[in-house]
Amino acid sequence: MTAEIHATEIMAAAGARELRDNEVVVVGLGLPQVAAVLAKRTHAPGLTTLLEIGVMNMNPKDTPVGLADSRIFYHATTWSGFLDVMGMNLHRGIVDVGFLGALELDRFGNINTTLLKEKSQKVRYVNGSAGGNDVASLAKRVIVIMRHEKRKLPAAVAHLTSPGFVNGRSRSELGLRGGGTHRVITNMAILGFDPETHSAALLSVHPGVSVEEVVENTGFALRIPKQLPLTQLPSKEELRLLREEIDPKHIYLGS
Amino acid sequence: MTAEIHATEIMAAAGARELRDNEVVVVGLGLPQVAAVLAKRTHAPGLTTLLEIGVMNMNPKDTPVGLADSRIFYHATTWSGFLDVMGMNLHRGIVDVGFLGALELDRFGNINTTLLKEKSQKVRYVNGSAGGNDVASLAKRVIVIMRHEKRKLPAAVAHLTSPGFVNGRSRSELGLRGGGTHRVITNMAILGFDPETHSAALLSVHPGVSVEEVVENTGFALRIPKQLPLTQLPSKEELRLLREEIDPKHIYLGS
Amino acid sequence: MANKTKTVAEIVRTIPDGSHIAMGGFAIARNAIVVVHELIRQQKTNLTLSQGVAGLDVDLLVGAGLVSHLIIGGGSLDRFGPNNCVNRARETGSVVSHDYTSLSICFRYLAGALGLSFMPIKSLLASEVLERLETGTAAEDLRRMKCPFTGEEYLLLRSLTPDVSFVHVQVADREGNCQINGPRWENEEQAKAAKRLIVITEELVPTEYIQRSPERTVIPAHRVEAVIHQPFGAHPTAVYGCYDYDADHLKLYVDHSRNPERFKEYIGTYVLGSGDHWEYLEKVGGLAYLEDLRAERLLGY
Amino acid sequence: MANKTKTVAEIVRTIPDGSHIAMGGFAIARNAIVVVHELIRQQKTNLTLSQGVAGLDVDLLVGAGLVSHLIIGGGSLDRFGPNNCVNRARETGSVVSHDYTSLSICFRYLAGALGLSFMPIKSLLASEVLERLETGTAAEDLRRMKCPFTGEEYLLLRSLTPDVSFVHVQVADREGNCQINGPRWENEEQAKAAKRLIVITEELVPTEYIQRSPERTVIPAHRVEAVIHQPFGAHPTAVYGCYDYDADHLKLYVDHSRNPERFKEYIGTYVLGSGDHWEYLEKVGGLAYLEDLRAERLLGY
Repeated sequence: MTAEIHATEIMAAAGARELRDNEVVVVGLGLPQVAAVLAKRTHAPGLTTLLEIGVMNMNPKDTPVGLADSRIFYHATTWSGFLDVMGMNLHRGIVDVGFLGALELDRFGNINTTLLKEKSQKVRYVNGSAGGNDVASLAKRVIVIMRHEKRKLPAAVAHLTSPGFVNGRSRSELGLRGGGTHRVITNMAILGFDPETHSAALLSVHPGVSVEEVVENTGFALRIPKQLPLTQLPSKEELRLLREEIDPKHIYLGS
Repeated sequence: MTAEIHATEIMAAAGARELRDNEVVVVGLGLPQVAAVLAKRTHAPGLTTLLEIGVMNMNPKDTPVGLADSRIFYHATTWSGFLDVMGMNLHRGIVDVGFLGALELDRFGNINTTLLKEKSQKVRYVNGSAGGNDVASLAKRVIVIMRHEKRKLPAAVAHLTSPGFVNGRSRSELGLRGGGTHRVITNMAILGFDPETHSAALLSVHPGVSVEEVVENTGFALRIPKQLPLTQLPSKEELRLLREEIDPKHIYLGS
Repeated sequence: MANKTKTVAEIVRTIPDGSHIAMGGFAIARNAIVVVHELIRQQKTNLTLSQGVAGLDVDLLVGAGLVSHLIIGGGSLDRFGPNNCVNRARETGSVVSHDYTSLSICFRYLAGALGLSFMPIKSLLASEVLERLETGTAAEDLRRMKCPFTGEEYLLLRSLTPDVSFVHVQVADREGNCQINGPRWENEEQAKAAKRLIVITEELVPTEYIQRSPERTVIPAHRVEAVIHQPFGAHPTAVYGCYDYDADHLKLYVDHSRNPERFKEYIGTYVLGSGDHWEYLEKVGGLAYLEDLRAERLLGY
Repeated sequence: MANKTKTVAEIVRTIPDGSHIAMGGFAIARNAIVVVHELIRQQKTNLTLSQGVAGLDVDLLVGAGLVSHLIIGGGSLDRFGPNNCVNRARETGSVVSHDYTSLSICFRYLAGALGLSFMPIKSLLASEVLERLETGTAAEDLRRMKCPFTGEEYLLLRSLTPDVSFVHVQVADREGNCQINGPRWENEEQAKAAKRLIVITEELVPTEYIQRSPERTVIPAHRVEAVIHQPFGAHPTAVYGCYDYDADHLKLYVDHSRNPERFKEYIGTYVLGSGDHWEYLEKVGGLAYLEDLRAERLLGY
C-alpha cells in the first residue's frame, strides 16, 4: 500500500498530526485546509478551524476551489468577517497555529507569496499577502505546506512577505508576537527550526526519499541530525478520509 | 385648549421641531425619545433614531421605562451594539443631533448627570455619564430637555460630565469635534447659545410664562433679546399623537 | 463535541477573590443574576467589576460588599431608580470608582478584544469625567496623544482584559456558540476581551440549530469556557424574547436598596435564604408568577 | 419611507474620475460586477481602488485601464488563477500598488468607520511588505509608535475613508437596510468607512422583512445613498445562497486575461458589447444557463 500513497497525502497527514486537540487554527487554501479537516475528523475533534474571511468550524462539502467558495464554509458554526477572525482571534493572540502555503521559503522560515524573480531579474507578481503576513506575524506557531524544490527553498526569499526569523533574529527582537515558522512540510521531508540559530533543520524524510535528494533540492544548508527518522505514513483510515470524504475529486491531493 | 396643554407636551413638541427630516439623532431616555418619535411621526418621517445600546429606528410600543426595555426597541430596523451606534455612527461624525437630559446645565451649556452637591457640600451621586459625555463630545448639535429650576441651571455645574463650551471656549479650542449644546428646552422657555461668547440666551418663552419668571428661575445671567417670541404650542395632531400613541400612560408627559 | 455545561456553583468556586469580573448586563436587561447571587453566597471579596452601563447586577454585588473597585460608564435601574448601593459606596468611599462613559468602556474592551494595548478616542476630553480619572488612580490607564497624520489631539485608553466575563444570552449550544436576541450593547467586545468567558443561557440548543444561521453566532464556542443553563437566570431583569423585567420585584428591590439595613434583609431573604436559583425563583413567586412575565411572542416582551 | 432604488447607470454617472472606490468583493465571491461593467462602459479614469482581497472586480477595472492606484491586501481568482491584469499592471508600473495585508486593510477601514484617524497594528512589522510601503508613496500613511502603557512597538495605520464603497448583498429593502448571508470579510468596516455607500442587492424586500430580524442588519439604511437591484449582479462570481460562481465563464475570463489583446476582446464582447447587465446575462448564456448556477437551497451554492 505504501507505494500507492501520494506525497500530498503524506503531507496532509503530517500536517494534521502537527495539530493538537482543542487548538485554534487559521487555515489557508488547499492542503492546509485539507490537513485541518483531517485532524478534526481524527485525533482532534475539538479543533477550531478559522478562515480569514469570517468562518469558524467549516465542514467542507464537495471540494472547494478557494476561501470564498461556499463549499468550504458549509455548515460552519460562525460566519463573521476579518475583524472577528483576524482581529478578535488572531491579533488577540489566541490562534495556536497558522497554516500557510508559500511560493518560496528561506532558511529562517521567511515566506514569499508576493512575487518571483526570473533569471533576467524580471519580476512576476503573484497573489501578495492577503492574511499570510498577519498569520505569520501573530500565530503562536506557523506550519507551512509546500513543494520541495531548490528554487522554492532559496537562501533568501525574493520578497519577504511573511516573517519567520528574519536574519536569524528572535521574534521578540523583531518586535513580533507570534512564535514564527515552526514546521515546513514538503513532499520530501519535514523541516523544523533550531531554537538557538533559528535556521532550518531536517526533522524527518518521507519513506523512499533519501537525505541526499532532500539536500539536492534545498537551496540552503540544512542542519541534519545523526538519527533521522522517517515521516510517519498516513493510516488506512486517514487515507480513506482523504480520498473518499475530504478531497474525493483529488483537487488538492494529486492523483 | 391652550390651558390644558401640559408643559411637558410643549417641551416634547419643541424638541420635535428642532429635528429636520433625514437627520440622524441619538436619543436618551424619557422626553428626548418622546420628542424624536413625535418628529418621526409628523414632519420628519426620514429621521433616523439611534439608541446607544444598539438600536436604530425603533417604533416604541406601549411606554418603555428605559433604553433596555424592549418596548422601546420594538420593530426596530437594526439591533447591534455600542460599537456600531456610538462608534460607527456617533464617533464617525454622522450624528446630527444628540438629545440629552440633565441634572444641571450651566451658562455655557455644560451638563452634569453625575452628582449633586448638597448645601453641606455632601455629594450625592446619581447615574454618571453613560453615553451622555460621548454624545456631547461628538454630535453635531446637542439638544437638552430639562426642568427649569434655579438649582438645575447654576452658574457652574457641580460636576462637568458632558462638555458644552467649557469656560466659554469654542469647541475647537477644547479639542472637541461636535458642535456643542445648541438648544435647552425647559418647561418655561427655549434657550440657545451666543455664537461669539457661547453663553446662554433666551430664544422664546412658553405661552403664559413671563420673562421675569424665567430669569428668577435661572441661576445665571441670560442674554434676552428685545423681541422675544412665544414658543409655538403643539398642534392638535401633535397632542393627539403624544397623548394617544406615544405616551398614553403619561409616564413622561405628566398628567 | 465538548459539553461545557456547568453549574453556577462549580463555576463561581473557580473565581478567586480579587478577580476583575466583567458583567454583561445593561441597566435592567440581561443581568447575570444567577451568577451575582452565587458570588454573594460564596462571599467573594475584593472584586473589580467592569461594565458599560451598570444595573442591578453591579448594584447587588456592591451592596453585598464584594467589590472594591468599579470601572463603569454609568448606570441606573432606569425608571425604577438609581443604583443606590453603587452611589452610596461612592459617597462613603468604600469603593474606588473609575467613572468612564459608554463608548470609552466599549473602546477599552474593543482594544482588549483585538489584542491592542490601547485605543484612541475623541470623547471624554475637556470634561470633569476625564479630569477625575487623570488625577486619580486611573491616570495610569490614560495618555494624551496627537495623531501623527492629522495633528488632532486624542485620548489614549488602555485596553481592558477582564479576568472573567459573564454574559447572559438567550440561546447557546453545549459547546458555547451563542446567539443574542435584541440589542447587544458592548457584549461582544467585552466577551472577547476577557481572559475567561462564561455564558449563561436561557435555552440550550443543539449545534445544528447554530449551524442554521451562523451569521447569528456573536460568541463562538472556542472562546467559551463554560455554559450555565438557567431559565429565568436574569430575573428580575428582562431578557428580550424570553421574559419581561419584573416591575414589582424591581420596586421591592429599590425600596430595600435605599437603606443598608433593609438591603441586608433583601440579601438575607432572596439570596442567602435561597440555596440556588430555582429556590429563589420559587421565593419570588414561583411558576405561575413567572409565566406571567413570559414574553409575548409577537412583541418580544 | 424613502425609496432609494437607482439604476447602475445613474449612479455611475455621479462618480467623478479620480475617485477612491472601495470594492466589496473577495476573490470570486460577491463582486459588484454590474457596477464594474458600468464603470468600464462610462470609461472612468484615474481611479483609486481599495479592497481587502481583490478579485475579478479589481482585475477587470485594472485591465480596462481605469485605475491608477491600488490599496489592497492581496488577491486572486482562487483556483482559477491569479489576477493577471493586476499583476501585469504592477509589473509594467502602469498602476501604483500599495500592497498591504487582509488585517491591515481591515484595520484601516475600521479606523475610518469609527471616525479615528489612525489604528495601531502588530502585523506587517519586520517584513518587506512594510519596507516597500515605507519607502514608497505609502510612507505618509504609516508611522511607528511605542505603546505608552506597555512599551510595545506598534505600526500606526492611517484610516481609509473611500469616496464611495460598492457592496453587493443578498437582501436589502428600498431604504437600504441590508442583510449579508455567509461570511462578510471586511464589508461592514469598508461600508461604514466610506463617504458614500451604494449597495447592490440580489433581492429587494419590504422593510417588514428587515424588522423581523434586526440583528441581521449589517448595513443600516441611513448610511446608504442608493440601492441598485440587480439579480445575478455578481455573475460570474458567487453569491452565497443565491448562485454559485460560473466556473466555465471564469476559465474563459482567465484565458483572456493572460494576454492584453485577448482581454480587450473579452471587454469588447461582454462589457462594451452589452448595453446593460441584462444583455450581458443573455450573452453569457441566458436564463436556462443561469438557472443552472442557482444555489441549491440546502447547500447554499
